[in-house]
Amino acid sequence: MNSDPLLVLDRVCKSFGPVQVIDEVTVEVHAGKVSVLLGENGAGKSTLIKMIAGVHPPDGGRILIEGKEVKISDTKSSEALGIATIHQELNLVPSMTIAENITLGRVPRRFGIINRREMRKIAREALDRLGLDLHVDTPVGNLGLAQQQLVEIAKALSLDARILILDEPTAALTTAEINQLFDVVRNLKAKGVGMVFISHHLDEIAAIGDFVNVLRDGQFIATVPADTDENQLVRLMVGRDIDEQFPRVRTEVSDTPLLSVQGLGAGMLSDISFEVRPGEVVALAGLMGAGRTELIRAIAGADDYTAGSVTVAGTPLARRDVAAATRAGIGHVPEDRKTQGLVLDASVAENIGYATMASTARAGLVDRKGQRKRAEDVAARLRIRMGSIDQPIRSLSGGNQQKAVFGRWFTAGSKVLLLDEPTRGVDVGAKVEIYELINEITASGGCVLMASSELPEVLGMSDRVLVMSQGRIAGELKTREATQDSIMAMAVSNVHREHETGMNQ
Amino acid sequence: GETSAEGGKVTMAISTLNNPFFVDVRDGAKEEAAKSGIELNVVDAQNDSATQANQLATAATDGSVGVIINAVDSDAASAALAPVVSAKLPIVAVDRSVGETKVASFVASDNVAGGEQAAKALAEKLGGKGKIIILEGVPGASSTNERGEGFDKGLAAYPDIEVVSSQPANYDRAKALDVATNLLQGNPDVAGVLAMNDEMALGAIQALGDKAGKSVNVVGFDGTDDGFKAVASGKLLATIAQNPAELGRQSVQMAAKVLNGESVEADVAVAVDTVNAKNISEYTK
Amino acid sequence: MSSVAITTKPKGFDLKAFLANNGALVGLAVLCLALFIATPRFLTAANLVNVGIQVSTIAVMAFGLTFVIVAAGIDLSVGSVAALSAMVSSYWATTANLPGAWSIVVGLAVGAACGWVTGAMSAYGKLPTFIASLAMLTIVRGLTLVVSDGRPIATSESVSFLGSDLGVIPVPIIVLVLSALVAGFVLNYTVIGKNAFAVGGNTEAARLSGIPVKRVLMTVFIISGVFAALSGMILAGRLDSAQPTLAAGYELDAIAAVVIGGSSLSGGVGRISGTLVGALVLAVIRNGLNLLSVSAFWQQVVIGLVIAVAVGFDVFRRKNVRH
Amino acid sequence: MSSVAITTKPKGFDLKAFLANNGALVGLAVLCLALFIATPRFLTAANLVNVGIQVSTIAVMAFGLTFVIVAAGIDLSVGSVAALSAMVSSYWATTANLPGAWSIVVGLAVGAACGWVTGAMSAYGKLPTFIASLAMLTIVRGLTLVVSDGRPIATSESVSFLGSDLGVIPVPIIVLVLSALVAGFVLNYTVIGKNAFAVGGNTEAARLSGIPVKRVLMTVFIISGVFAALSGMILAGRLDSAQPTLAAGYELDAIAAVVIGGSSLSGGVGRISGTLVGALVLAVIRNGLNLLSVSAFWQQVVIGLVIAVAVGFDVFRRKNVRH
Ligand SMILES: Nc1ncnc2c1ncn2[C@@H]1O[C@H](COP(=O)(O)OP(=O)(O)OP(=O)(O)O)[C@@H](O)[C@H]1O
Ligand SMILES: Nc1ncnc2c1ncn2[C@@H]1O[C@H](COP(=O)(O)OP(=O)(O)OP(=O)(O)O)[C@@H](O)[C@H]1O
Ligand SMILES: O[C@@H]1[C@H](O)[C@H](O)CO[C@H]1O
Ligand SMILES: [Mg+2]
Ligand SMILES: [Mg+2]
Repeated sequence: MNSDPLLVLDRVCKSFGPVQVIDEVTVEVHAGKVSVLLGENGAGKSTLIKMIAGVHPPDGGRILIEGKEVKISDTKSSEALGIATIHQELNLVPSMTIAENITLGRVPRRFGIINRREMRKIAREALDRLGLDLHVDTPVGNLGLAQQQLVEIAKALSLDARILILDEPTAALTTAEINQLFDVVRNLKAKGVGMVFISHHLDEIAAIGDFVNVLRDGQFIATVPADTDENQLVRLMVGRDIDEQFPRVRTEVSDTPLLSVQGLGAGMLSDISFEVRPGEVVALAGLMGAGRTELIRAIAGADDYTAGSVTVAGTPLARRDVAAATRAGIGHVPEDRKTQGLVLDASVAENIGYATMASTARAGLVDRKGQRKRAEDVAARLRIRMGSIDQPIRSLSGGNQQKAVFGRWFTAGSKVLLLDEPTRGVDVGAKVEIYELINEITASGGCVLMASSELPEVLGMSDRVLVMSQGRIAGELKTREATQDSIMAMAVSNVHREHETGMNQ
Repeated sequence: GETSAEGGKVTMAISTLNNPFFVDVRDGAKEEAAKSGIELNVVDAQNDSATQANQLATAATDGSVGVIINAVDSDAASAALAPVVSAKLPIVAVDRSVGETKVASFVASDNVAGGEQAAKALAEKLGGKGKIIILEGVPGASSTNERGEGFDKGLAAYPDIEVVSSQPANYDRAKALDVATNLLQGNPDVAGVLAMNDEMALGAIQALGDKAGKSVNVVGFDGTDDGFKAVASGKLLATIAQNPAELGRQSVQMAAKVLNGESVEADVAVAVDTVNAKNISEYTK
Repeated sequence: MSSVAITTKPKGFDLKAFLANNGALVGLAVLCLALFIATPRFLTAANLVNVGIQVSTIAVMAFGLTFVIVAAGIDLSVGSVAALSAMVSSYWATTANLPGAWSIVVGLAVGAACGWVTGAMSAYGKLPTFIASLAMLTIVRGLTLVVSDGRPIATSESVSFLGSDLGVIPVPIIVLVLSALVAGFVLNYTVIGKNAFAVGGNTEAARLSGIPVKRVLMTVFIISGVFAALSGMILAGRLDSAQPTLAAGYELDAIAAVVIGGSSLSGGVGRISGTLVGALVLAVIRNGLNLLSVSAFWQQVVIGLVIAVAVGFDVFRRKNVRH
Repeated sequence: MSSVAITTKPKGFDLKAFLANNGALVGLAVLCLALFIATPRFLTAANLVNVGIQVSTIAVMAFGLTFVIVAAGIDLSVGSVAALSAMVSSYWATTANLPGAWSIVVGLAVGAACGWVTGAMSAYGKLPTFIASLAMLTIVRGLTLVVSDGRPIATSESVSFLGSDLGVIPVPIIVLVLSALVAGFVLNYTVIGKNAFAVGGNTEAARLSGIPVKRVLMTVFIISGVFAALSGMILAGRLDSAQPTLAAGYELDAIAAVVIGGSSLSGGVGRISGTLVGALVLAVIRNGLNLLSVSAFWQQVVIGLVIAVAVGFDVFRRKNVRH
C-alpha cells in the first residue's frame, strides 16, 4: 500500500433519490495488487465499482487516476482510461455469438464495415486465456449460466486493461473454473494490473486478495490485510459475531420417503432415481452443467420430462404442472431469483403471497387481509429486512430477496423444498439465516433437496450428497463420510465414458 | 373485338364493399352478369388506390377479357389502369371517373348536379338563410370533390346561407356521429346539415336527436334503404337518390356490348332524383 | 440503510406523491381548465354529457384492454371484435329474427369467443400477442363483412337501448360507470386480476409460483373481448345500426387511453381509473378542438402531440420519483 | 458436455438445419407450388412481374422496419411517413414548382426527418417506441392532410419514374432489389447493423459495453423513415399521384412481413432476406386469392389466418430446434 496508487476513490458519495447509498468512501487500487471489497448485501459494493465503470458517476468526492483527477461520465471514458469491468449481473447479448459478445462495443472495423476474421481472432485469444474450449460462433444464449459468466470474464480480459474490476465473478462458478480464473488473476498481478475483487466467499479473499476494504451500510469501516482472520472480517462486515457458518441441526429421519424420483429422463438427464425422507437435507453436487438445475426444474414441474415419475408422499405428480406440484407440497427456490423467482416491481407482500393467493381465495376474491397478515408474519419470522411489506421487492438486498422467495413456500406450507443454489450471491450473515430456515423445514418434518456448487455448503448443511455427472447420478455419499475430494472425484468419474452419448442429443 | 361476352371473365374493381352503396352496385352487376353469361370477378380495394392498382395489374394478366372499374381516386386510377390499357382490354368506368384514361363507357350519376340539387333542397327549406354545416366524404375521393363543387354551385344562389364548418367524416356513419355532435356543440344555432351521403346524414340525425327534422334539417345523398326510411319518418329532409343497382347493371351491359363488338355510348348518365316527403312513396314499396 | 428511508411513511396527505401517482389526472384537470378559459361552451351540462357519451365507447373498450396490457400483452383486435359482436347481435335479432332480448348476450358471447381464440393463439400457439391479435384484427373484420355482406344491419331494441337515454341520463354513461366499477373490482380484488399483474410483471416467476399462466392469458383476452363487444354494441346502439366499418382503427385510441392512464406496455402496471382518465383526456381534447373549430387535419396533429406529451410526462415523472 | 456438443460443426449441407432456419422460405415455396397446381395463370411471367411490383412497396417499407425491430423497437408510423414523403415531394415539384429532379431527395429527407423525431422521442424522451411511433402515425398523417389540403397531388416526373418501367423491367422491382442489397449489407456487415442487434438483444449490456444506445435508436428510426419514404414514392409513382390516404394501414402489413420473415418483436433477431420472404408470402397470397376469385371478404379472413399460421409455424419450429 506504500506505492502510489493507480486509482483512488476519494471520499466519494452517491445517492439514489433521498437514499444515500455511498457516504464518503475512500478506496485505493494499486498496481499488481488485488483490492477486495467486502460487505453485506446492499452495503454498496456494486454501486462503488459502478462509479469507476462510468455507470453511476459519484455525486460527491473525486476519482484520481495516477494522482490526476478524472471524470468518468460513461462506460466509454472508463474504458479509455484502461479500466475493464466485470459486472455482477451478466451483460451479454444472448442472441449474439461469443465472438460478437467479446467484441461488443469495439468491433474491429474499417470505414464502419466489420472485420469478422479479426473479431473471431480476438475472441479466440480471449477464450484461450481462460482455457475455454468453446466455439466462438456459438450463440451465448445456448450456454449455461457458468459458461456465460466465463465469457463475460473473457470479454473483460480481452480489453488488456491496467485496472480490472471483478464484481462477484465467482458466484456462478464451480471450484475448477474458480481456480482457472485465479491463475489468470495471479498472472495479471505479475504484469502489474491493479484489481478490485468482490466476493461473498471469504476463503477466496485469502487466496488472491492483498488487502480488504470493508463497507457497511454505505460507509467505509476499515482496510485490513487479506490474511486477516475470517471471524475478524465477519465482525467488521456485519458488526457482530457469527457463531457458526453452517449451523445444521440434524433431525430424526423417518423411513417412508417424502419425495421419490424414479427413472427420470429428460433432455440430458437419464435414469435418475432417488428418495428424500422427512427431516433430511440431500445435496446435489456436480460440475458446471451436470444437470442439477434441469433435475430440480423437472421435479418442480417447471419443465417436462420424457421418462420416469415423481412422487410426493406416495402421490404421483403430473408432469410439467407447477400448480399440481405446489398443491402436493413442493416449493421451488429457482436458480436465478431475479428472472425466475420474483416479480421485481411487485411488493414484498405480493411476492410472498403468489403461491397461496388462489388457495386462500374465496369465490375468486383475494383474501387481501389474510394474505397481508401471512406475509407480515413470515417476513418477521425470516427476519426479512425491509422498510415496509408494501415496498417493491426490487429495493431489497439480494439476500433479503432470496429470503422472500423462501417465505413464499413457508406460507404455502411446503413440505418438500427444492433449492437451486440457495445462497448464490448472498452475504455470510444472510446465508446463516437461510441455513436456519432449512433447519426449520426439516425440524417440522419436511425435507430439502439442495443443488449447490459450494462444496463447503454441501458438506456443512446436507445429510446425504448425490453427485451428478453428465445428466446421471454418478454416486451417493453420506455427508459425514464425504470430503471435497471424494465429491469431486465422483463428479468427474464418468465424464469420458458418457462423452459420446452426451453429444448426440 | 374477336372475343364475345359469353363465358368470358370480367373483373370488377370496386373501391370498397364496406359501404352499402357499393354492395348494391355489385349486386346489380352480378344480376346482369348472370343474365348475359359473364363470369364476374369482383375485387375490393378497401378504399386504397394502391391496392386497386395491384388488383388491376392482376386483372390485366389473369385472363380477364374486360375490366369494370369503380375508382378509389379518379386521378390515381389513370396510372393504375395502365397495365389494363396495354393489355388492350376494354374498360368501363362506373360511379367515378378515371382521369385521362380512355374508357369504352362511363356509367355514372352526375355528382355535381346532385350536389347542386341537395344544396337547393336544403336552402329552400331554410328560406334562403341560416347557418349550416357540411359533412364531407373520404378526403381525396372524386365524389367528395364533385359533390363539394355541386354544393358550392347550389349555395351560390343563396348568399345568406353561411357554412360555419365543413369537415370530413369519411362517408362513415359512426364518424359522422362524433363529428356532427362536436360541430353542433361549437355551433348550437345551426339550422341545417348537408351530408355527402346518407350514412353520414344518418349519423348527424343521431347526433341531433329530437331536433332532427324539426329545428335542424338534414339532407343526404345516395338513396339507401335506411335513407329512405329516414325521409319517410321525417327525420331526413331529402336525399339525392342515385340508383346504385342500376349503375352496376348498366356497367355490365356496356361491358357485354363492347365485348360482343357492339357500339356503346361514351357516357351513360343514370338519373339522380331528389327524394323528399312528397315523392317518397314512389321509392318505398 | 435503505430501510430507513423507506420506513418513512407519509404523514397526512402527501400532495407530491398524489400528483406523482396521478399524472394523467392532473393533465386532464389542466386541459379542462384551459378549455374552460378558452370557450364558455365547454363547461355546459350539455357539452359534458356529450363528452361522457363520446368517451364511453373508447373507455369501455380500453377497460378490457387494460387487463391484457397489465398481463404484458397487447390486443389489436378490439376494434374488429366490437364490430363483429355488434353485427352478429343485430343479425341475430334483425336478420335471423331470433329473440331480441338475447341479442346483447349473443354479442357478448361473440366477444368472449374472439378473445378465447386470440388467447389460445398466444397461450397455446405461443404467438406473440401482437401477432395473434393482429391476425384477429383482419380475420374478425373479414367475418364482420361476411356476416353483413357489407351492409349495415339495424340493431335490436335491446342493443338500441344501450345507445339511448334513460330519463336525462344517457345509457352509454351508465354502462360506462358500471363497466368501470366491475373492471376495477375484478382487476384489484380478484385472483384473476392479481394473476394478470403477476404474469405481466414476470411470467416465469409467476409460472414457477404455480400461477396457471396460460389460463391467465386466456382470461385476460376473453375479458378484453367481452368489453370490446359491449363497446361495439353501445356504438351500434347509438347509431341504431351495426356498421361493417364500425370501430375500425379504434384499437389505437384504446391503447393510447390505457397508456396515457399510466399502464406500462411492458406489463405488471395498470389501473382502471387511469384508463378512464386516459380516455377522457383524448375525448376532451377532441371535443375541445372541435369547440375551438380547429381544422380536422390539424386535430390529428394535435392529438398525436398530446399522446406523446402525456406519456412523456408520465415517464419523466416516474423516473423522478423512483430515484 | 455442452462445450463438446457446441463445438461440433455441421459437416456438409445440413438440410434439417436449413429448413429450420428458413421456415418462411419453405412456406413460400409450398404456397407457390399450391398456386401453381391450382391455376395455370400463377406461373406466367406477366403474373410474376405483377407480384414483384406489388411486393415492392411493402417490402421496401419492411426493410427499414426490420432495423427498428431488430433493435427491439416498433415503428407504427411507416405508413404515414410514406404518405407525407410522397406528398411533400409532389408538393415540392408540382405545387411549389421547385426543381423536380430534387423531389426524390426531398422525399427521402422528409422520411429521415420523421424518423429522427420518432427516434428522439424514444431515445431522449424515453417514450416506448410503440407510443412514440403511434403518436407519429397520427401527427404525420395529419401533416399530410394539411400539406395536401385533403386532395391528391400529381407526382413529379422523377417520382413517377419510380413507378414506371425501364424497358421490360419495372422500376419498382429494380428499387426493391437494390434496397434489399443495401439494407442487407448495412444490417449484417456494418457497425450500425451490429449495434442494432446488440441494443435489441440486451440494451443494458450494449450500454455497458460502450455502445451509444441513443444514437443507435436514432439511426434505426432514421433508416426506417428513409425506407418508408422510398416506399411511399414508389407507390405514388405507380399512381402518378400522391394521395392523402396513401399507405394508410400499411404498417400492419409491413410488421407482419418482418415477423413472418423470422424477426422477433423482442429484438435481437432478424434478417433482410427473411423480411423479403415475409413480404412475398403476403403478396403471393393476395395475388393467389385474386386469381382464384376468392371473395373480397373471405380474403381478409384467409390473410389473417396465414399470418397466424406462418408465425405459429416459425415459433413451433424454433422451439423444436432449440431443445
Ligand atoms: N439504481 C438504483 N436505484 C435505487 N437504489 C439503488 C440502485 N442501485 C442500488 N441501489 C441500492 O443501493 C444499495 C447498495 O446496492 P449495491 O448493489 O451497491 O449493494 P452490494 O453491496 O453490491 O450488494 P450485493 O452483495 O447484494 O451485490 C442497495 O440498498 C440498493 O437497493
Ligand atoms: N436451452 C438450452 N439449450 C442448450 N443447452 C442447454 C439449454 N438448457 C440447458 N442447457 C445445457 O444443459 C446443461 C445442464 O444444465 P444445468 O443448468 O442443469 O446444469 P447445472 O448442473 O445446474 O449446472 P450450472 O447451473 O452450474 O450451470 C448445461 O450444460 C447447459 O448448458
Ligand atoms: O357515389 C358514392 C356514394 O355516394 C358513396 O356513399 C360514397 O362514394 C361515392 O362515390
Ligand atoms: Mg453487488
Ligand atoms: Mg444450475
